[in-house]
Amino acid sequence: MNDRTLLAGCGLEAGYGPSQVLFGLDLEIRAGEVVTLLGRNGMGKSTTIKTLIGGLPLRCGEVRFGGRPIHGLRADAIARLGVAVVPEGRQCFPNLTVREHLIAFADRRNDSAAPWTLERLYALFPRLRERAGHMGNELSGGEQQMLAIARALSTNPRLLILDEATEGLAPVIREEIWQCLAQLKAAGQTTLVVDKYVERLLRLADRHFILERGRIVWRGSSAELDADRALWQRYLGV
Amino acid sequence: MDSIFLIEQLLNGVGYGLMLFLLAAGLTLVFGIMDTMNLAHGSLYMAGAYIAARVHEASASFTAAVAAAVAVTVLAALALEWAIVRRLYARDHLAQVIATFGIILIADDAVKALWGPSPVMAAMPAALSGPVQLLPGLPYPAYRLLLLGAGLLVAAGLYLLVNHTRLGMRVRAGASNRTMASYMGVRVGQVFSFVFVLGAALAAFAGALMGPISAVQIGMGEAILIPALVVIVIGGIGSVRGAFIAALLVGVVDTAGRAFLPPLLRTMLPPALAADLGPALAGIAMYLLMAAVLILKPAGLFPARA
Amino acid sequence: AAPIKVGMALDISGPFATIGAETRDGFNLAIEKLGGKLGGVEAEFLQTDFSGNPEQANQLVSRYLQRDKIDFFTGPVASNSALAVGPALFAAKVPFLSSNPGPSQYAGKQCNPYFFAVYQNDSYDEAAGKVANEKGYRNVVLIAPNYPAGKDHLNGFKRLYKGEIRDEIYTKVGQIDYAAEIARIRAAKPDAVYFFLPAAMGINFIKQYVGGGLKDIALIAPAFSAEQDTIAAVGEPTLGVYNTAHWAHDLDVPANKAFVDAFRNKYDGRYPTVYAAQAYDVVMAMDAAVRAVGGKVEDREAVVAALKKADFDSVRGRFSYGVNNYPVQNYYLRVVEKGADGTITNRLVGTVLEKHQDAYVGDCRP
Amino acid sequence: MNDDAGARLPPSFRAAADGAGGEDAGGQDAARPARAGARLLPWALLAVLALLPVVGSALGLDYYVGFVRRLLIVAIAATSLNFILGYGGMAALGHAGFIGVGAYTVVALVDAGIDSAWLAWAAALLLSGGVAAAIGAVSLRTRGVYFLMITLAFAQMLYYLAVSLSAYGGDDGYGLHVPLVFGGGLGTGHAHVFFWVVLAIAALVFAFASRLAGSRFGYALMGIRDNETRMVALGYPVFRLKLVAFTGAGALAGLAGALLASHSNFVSPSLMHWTESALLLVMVVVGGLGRRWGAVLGVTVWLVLAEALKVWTEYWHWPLGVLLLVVVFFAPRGLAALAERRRGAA
Amino acid sequence: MSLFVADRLVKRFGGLLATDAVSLAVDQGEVHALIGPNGAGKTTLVNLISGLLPADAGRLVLDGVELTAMAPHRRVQHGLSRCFQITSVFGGRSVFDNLLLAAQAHAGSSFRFLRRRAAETGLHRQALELAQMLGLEAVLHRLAATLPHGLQRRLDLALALATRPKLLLLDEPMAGMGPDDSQQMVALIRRLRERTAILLIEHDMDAVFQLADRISVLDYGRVLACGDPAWIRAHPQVRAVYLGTEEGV
Ligand SMILES: Nc1ncnc2c1ncn2[C@@H]1O[C@H](COP(=O)(O)OP(=O)(O)OP(=O)(O)O)[C@@H](O)[C@H]1O
Ligand SMILES: Nc1ncnc2c1ncn2[C@@H]1O[C@H](COP(=O)(O)OP(=O)(O)OP(=O)(O)O)[C@@H](O)[C@H]1O
Ligand SMILES: [Mg+2]
Ligand SMILES: [Mg+2]
Repeated sequence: MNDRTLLAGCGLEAGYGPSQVLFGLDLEIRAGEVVTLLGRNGMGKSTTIKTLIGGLPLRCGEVRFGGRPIHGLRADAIARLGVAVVPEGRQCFPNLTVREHLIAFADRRNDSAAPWTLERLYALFPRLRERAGHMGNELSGGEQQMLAIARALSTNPRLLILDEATEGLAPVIREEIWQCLAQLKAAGQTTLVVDKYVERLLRLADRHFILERGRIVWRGSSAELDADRALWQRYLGV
Repeated sequence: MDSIFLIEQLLNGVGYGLMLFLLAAGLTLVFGIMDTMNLAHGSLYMAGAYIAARVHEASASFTAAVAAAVAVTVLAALALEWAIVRRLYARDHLAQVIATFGIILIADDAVKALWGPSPVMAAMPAALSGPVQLLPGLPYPAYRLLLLGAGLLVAAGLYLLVNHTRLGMRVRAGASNRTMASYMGVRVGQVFSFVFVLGAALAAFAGALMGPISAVQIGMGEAILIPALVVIVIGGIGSVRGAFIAALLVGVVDTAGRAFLPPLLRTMLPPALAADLGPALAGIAMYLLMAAVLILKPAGLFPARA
Repeated sequence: AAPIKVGMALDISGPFATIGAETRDGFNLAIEKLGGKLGGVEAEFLQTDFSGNPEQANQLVSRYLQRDKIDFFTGPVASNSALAVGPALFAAKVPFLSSNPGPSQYAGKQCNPYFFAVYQNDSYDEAAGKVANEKGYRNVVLIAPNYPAGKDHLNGFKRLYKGEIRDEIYTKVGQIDYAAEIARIRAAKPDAVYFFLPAAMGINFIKQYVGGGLKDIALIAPAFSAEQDTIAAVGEPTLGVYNTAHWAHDLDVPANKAFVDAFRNKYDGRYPTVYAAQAYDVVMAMDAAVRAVGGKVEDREAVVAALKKADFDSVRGRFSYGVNNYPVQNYYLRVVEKGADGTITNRLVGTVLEKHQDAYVGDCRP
Repeated sequence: MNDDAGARLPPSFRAAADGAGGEDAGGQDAARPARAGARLLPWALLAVLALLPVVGSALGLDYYVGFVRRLLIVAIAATSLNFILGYGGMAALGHAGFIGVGAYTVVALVDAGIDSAWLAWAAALLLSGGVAAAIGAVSLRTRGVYFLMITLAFAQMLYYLAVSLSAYGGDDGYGLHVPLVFGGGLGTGHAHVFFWVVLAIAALVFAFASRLAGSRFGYALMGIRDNETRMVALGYPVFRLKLVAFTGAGALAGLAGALLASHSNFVSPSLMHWTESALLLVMVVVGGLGRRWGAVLGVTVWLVLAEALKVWTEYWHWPLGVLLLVVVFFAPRGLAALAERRRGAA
Repeated sequence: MSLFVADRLVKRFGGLLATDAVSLAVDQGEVHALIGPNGAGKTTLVNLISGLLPADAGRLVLDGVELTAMAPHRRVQHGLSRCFQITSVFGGRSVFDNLLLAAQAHAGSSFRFLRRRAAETGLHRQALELAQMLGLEAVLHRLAATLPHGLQRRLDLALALATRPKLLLLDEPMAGMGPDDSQQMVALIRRLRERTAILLIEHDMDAVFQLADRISVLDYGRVLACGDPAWIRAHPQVRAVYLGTEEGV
């Protein structure tokens, strides 16, 4: 383990009821890095994220964040340490307005010099400014996705986790998100990304993990991944 | 019918409306905002009334009585929340109805064992027991002015808390999606406990204030439950503003029905029919209003979520 | 021999819980005094909570009849419960000594030899009507809940009242707020207000009436709305309320003195209500009847005949029954006052109606 | 409303409905032979009940015969509520209103001098069905708690109507002094015969409800409960399906009301007080929502307990309260589900 | 003559004009794709067509039948069917039960009270056929909620197909699918076009350009452009508001 390691999961085992989904999974994310978690549908990417952020109890293994064990903590405590997630399926609050989504949880959990403020978030997603007074469930699918990303950013997290965050977004917006992530990375934001646009992720991310049936079957840098197209065929279905 | 009478009845309607809002305020918070169906609201209201009545009698200070009622009820609510209610947040409304109905059954028997089956005396603070002259020829009970003020104050406070504080937003977030709220760092459990206890405090406050103008007895909580729910539902579940407007609407409609309908019908219909119909219609005015609103707007006047 | 079984309907929960509790206390005092016997014969007193609900009353009475095979029945607080259970009791020839309600139906067309009342519902109101005349109230406003009993009571008042009825207000059953009605009363400017609002409704009304500044308009009520239970719950605002009843705790009758003393002794000093007095009386009436038939309660005809004589020391003094088994008795005026010791209670003012018989007896063809 | 509306059920009652999923999923299309015995048990019990009047009166237990008769009548009403709530997801808090309509139909007919039981019951069925159809037609536009409250509103209107109906005694109620006749010299006055008639009607209603749950109609209704928007998108006439179910349930409740009128020979508005609707709801949930025998079991447990406790103590409410808490926390799918699990384990 | 025509549909949400006089036609056997920026009004349009939302103005005609004033379920009976942007199946039931329910919807009356559905072999056969067509036989007895995402979407599609639609509305069918699942879905939709015309909303441009015969682009509730894929791909305004410069487009 590196002293720059921000998040480390070690020997993670978890599942739903009788069915086990993760089988001794190891991964670590270093501060300032962008890391991806890749794999086919149903391989356990979202489950891994849930176990990391306290949404699903660990059956075995441990999770450390900034060096301290967090696998005993509740999800809200982990979140307050500076982990923010854009979950699968957006999960916007139907009874909060767009603006309320962005101020209710706003915080400064990292020490960024240029923290995300309401204004900056609106600047990132002008659509949201137009819809500021709308309720979460009055938004289009893509608008909800933008809102979920903005909501996560509003906490100024130390670790940002995006689970299929570009899902349902128009290609232009998707591209904007990538560029935004690149800027964030430049500003030192640590990020864990799950997404299906592997090609695009190569440019953005530093390292990649490939997940197959609850185990990490490959790990390496973008260059290594780019070089080994057989991997793509075998594990990513491309 | 002179204008003073009209003004007086309008005032009565508004006053009754504010009283209804006061009764419904705690429930608005717990049921409307936190989405937890709490029939035991009535029991907390009863507890507030009983404690206030007893403390007032013993201490002769109405302020102390109200404070004690709120304080003791808050303690009881903490225990209730810890033992039972917190296990209900994640359940569906039906389970909440059944469990809190069970609490009512237990609470009623407990109060009976503690204070007997007879109504107890809740005296009015002497200073407020008479009328004040609002306009020439229009006396108005001083104590009702206090209720009116309390209703307004609670309404404003609740509105600000729910709609304009981060706490209010977090409560709403937790109510609609507990998991996601906790992913955002909200201590949902604590926030909910706090809100439940606040709701209980409001219930006790209402009970303590209502005691001097109503019967403090077992079952008094159940009697206010339906009007309180009617107000919340007409307003649109989850909307403080809706509940407030609905309370005034119900108050005015109900009062108008009682004040003007029977005389009006007497001028239009044969006396026997008018005598039967007038009070009957006035009696169901509240329900007619609710049915009419829901037929036109199936989610109440101001649905909190589209 | 098997003990005599008395089925008692209590209404110690539900809307009439207070009256139910008073009734129970009256029963228990009498039972204690009689050493648990009736006419010297071993007796069993079954007490069940009817919750003031006629449907439940109906079920529980069939249990008394079919399972427990009772010999006497007494109880329920409200007329509707009495009407619900009457037919079954009459069919089974079980004497039904009402401890409170005296519905007009059983006084008139549906009168039955097995039903014994302690008063007729409207007689209180008739007496109140007469009081209003005597006090010189030229116009009044009447107020009652919108159900048949409410209308009956107001009609009873109107029967003897000679002045003008300024307004007749019917309120919702179980109403909390009376501001609109009070404003109507204020606008009508009557000399007096006659109100029949039982239980919580009466408590709410009086509190708000006085708070609304109408203290100067006299309040008259049947005793139900100004009894000790109401006084205890309302306090000072009841002061000065005139009310009528067939009994008062300061009624100068030896049996009554003994009863009131015993009651205050047993129940930490509180004054008994008319409900407790009635309940006590009813048990005493049973006791006398059982003694008269020598314990042979199976002979129901004889029991009924004995009951009809009303040959016992009633706390109301001597009275007789009309053909409908409704008492022919005095009705009194009482007023709520603060006693020398500071307790608020009713004081007997005088007799309003002497040897009064109800208005329905003519319809009774026994 | 947006695209994900399809994923949203009326949220308030979702979990309860899910709770019900167990049986109908398990009771899927093919019967499991091992369970056949267990399936027949309730029917066998009903058959044995037919002996009760004879045995009961021989042992001097007439009262309990009457008690069971009332239990069966209440179970009919509860079964109808269970159908719309458990299978249809419609939480109605106005069922006592329909019971009242049925009871007052009998009153009106008797008052007019008509004493045929069949006629009176058929009229009760039709009239309460009609009232339910009218109420349903406006109420079913709402969901969840709103539906709960609007049905309550209509039931309260019926209640206050009955209270001020002086022709039928208003709040005092109406005593039915002549029994209804079946023909052949028999009538509701014959305790045994009336018991058997009630038993037969109850058995028919239970059988009907149980058949209904496995029919196209039943499945469509459960589909609506689970995902209404999807059902619309499949082309189901959702509103009409719900209305028919609601009407049928109202009619059956009315029938129960009519039987209850003859059972106690007395009808009063207290029959339709909102607390009666609430109790019915409580009994159904205690028994097991959407379970074939849930309503019957709930009614039995509740009534027997209340009956026993009332004899025993003045403070008879709180143990029932404790029972409710126990059910909610330890048997969230109702006692019927608990019983099934026991049997499954055994 | 087009199979389906939407004529100047309008929908407002308060002050927001979500659908601004949109006209659209779909021909027999055509896959007509609908694309546009987020919040452009695509889902709203589908909701208007399917009747989930009432239109403020405009007309709808399917195969000569006027749908405009029809209740949503009647539109389905006249040959309109849809899938949802978020998968909408009966999660607590088995796949087979889901299919039976869909088959029953098409088989006519649901007002059958006494006959056991278990005995209706016709329904079972139809359900099995559907399962085969969409490759769901292997998971027939699993609870729908426990299926992997791709299979759930397929089940969703099966439900929509059970009603034998003339026009099928698909709102982002590839959402949440990995590349291989997406390819399978593309193949499936291609097969379906023989049975029904399709109006397809999708942000996955690979899929759109593989499938669409015609593309309409929506922006701020209006039709910005409508034409064949090649033309749309080159359309400067479409590139500006929607496609961007992302490669692969
Ligand atoms: N709540 C749940 N209950 C039961 N099983 C679940 C649940 N959520 C996921 N699973 C199962 O766990 C496995 C892993 O799911 P997970 O969502 O983690 O996969 P994923 O890699 O994120 O896939 P996708 O690309 O579809 O999002 C799958 O087989 C899925 O069916
Ligand atoms: N119920 C509603 N109330 C108010 N506004 C709404 C409602 N539903 C949708 N909108 C608004 O209407 C616009 C169109 O939404 P729609 O869902 O049709 O977009 P879309 O084209 O499907 O977008 P996406 O590709 O992101 O799913 C959006 O701006 C949205 O905010
Ligand atoms: Mg995932
Ligand atoms: Mg969309």
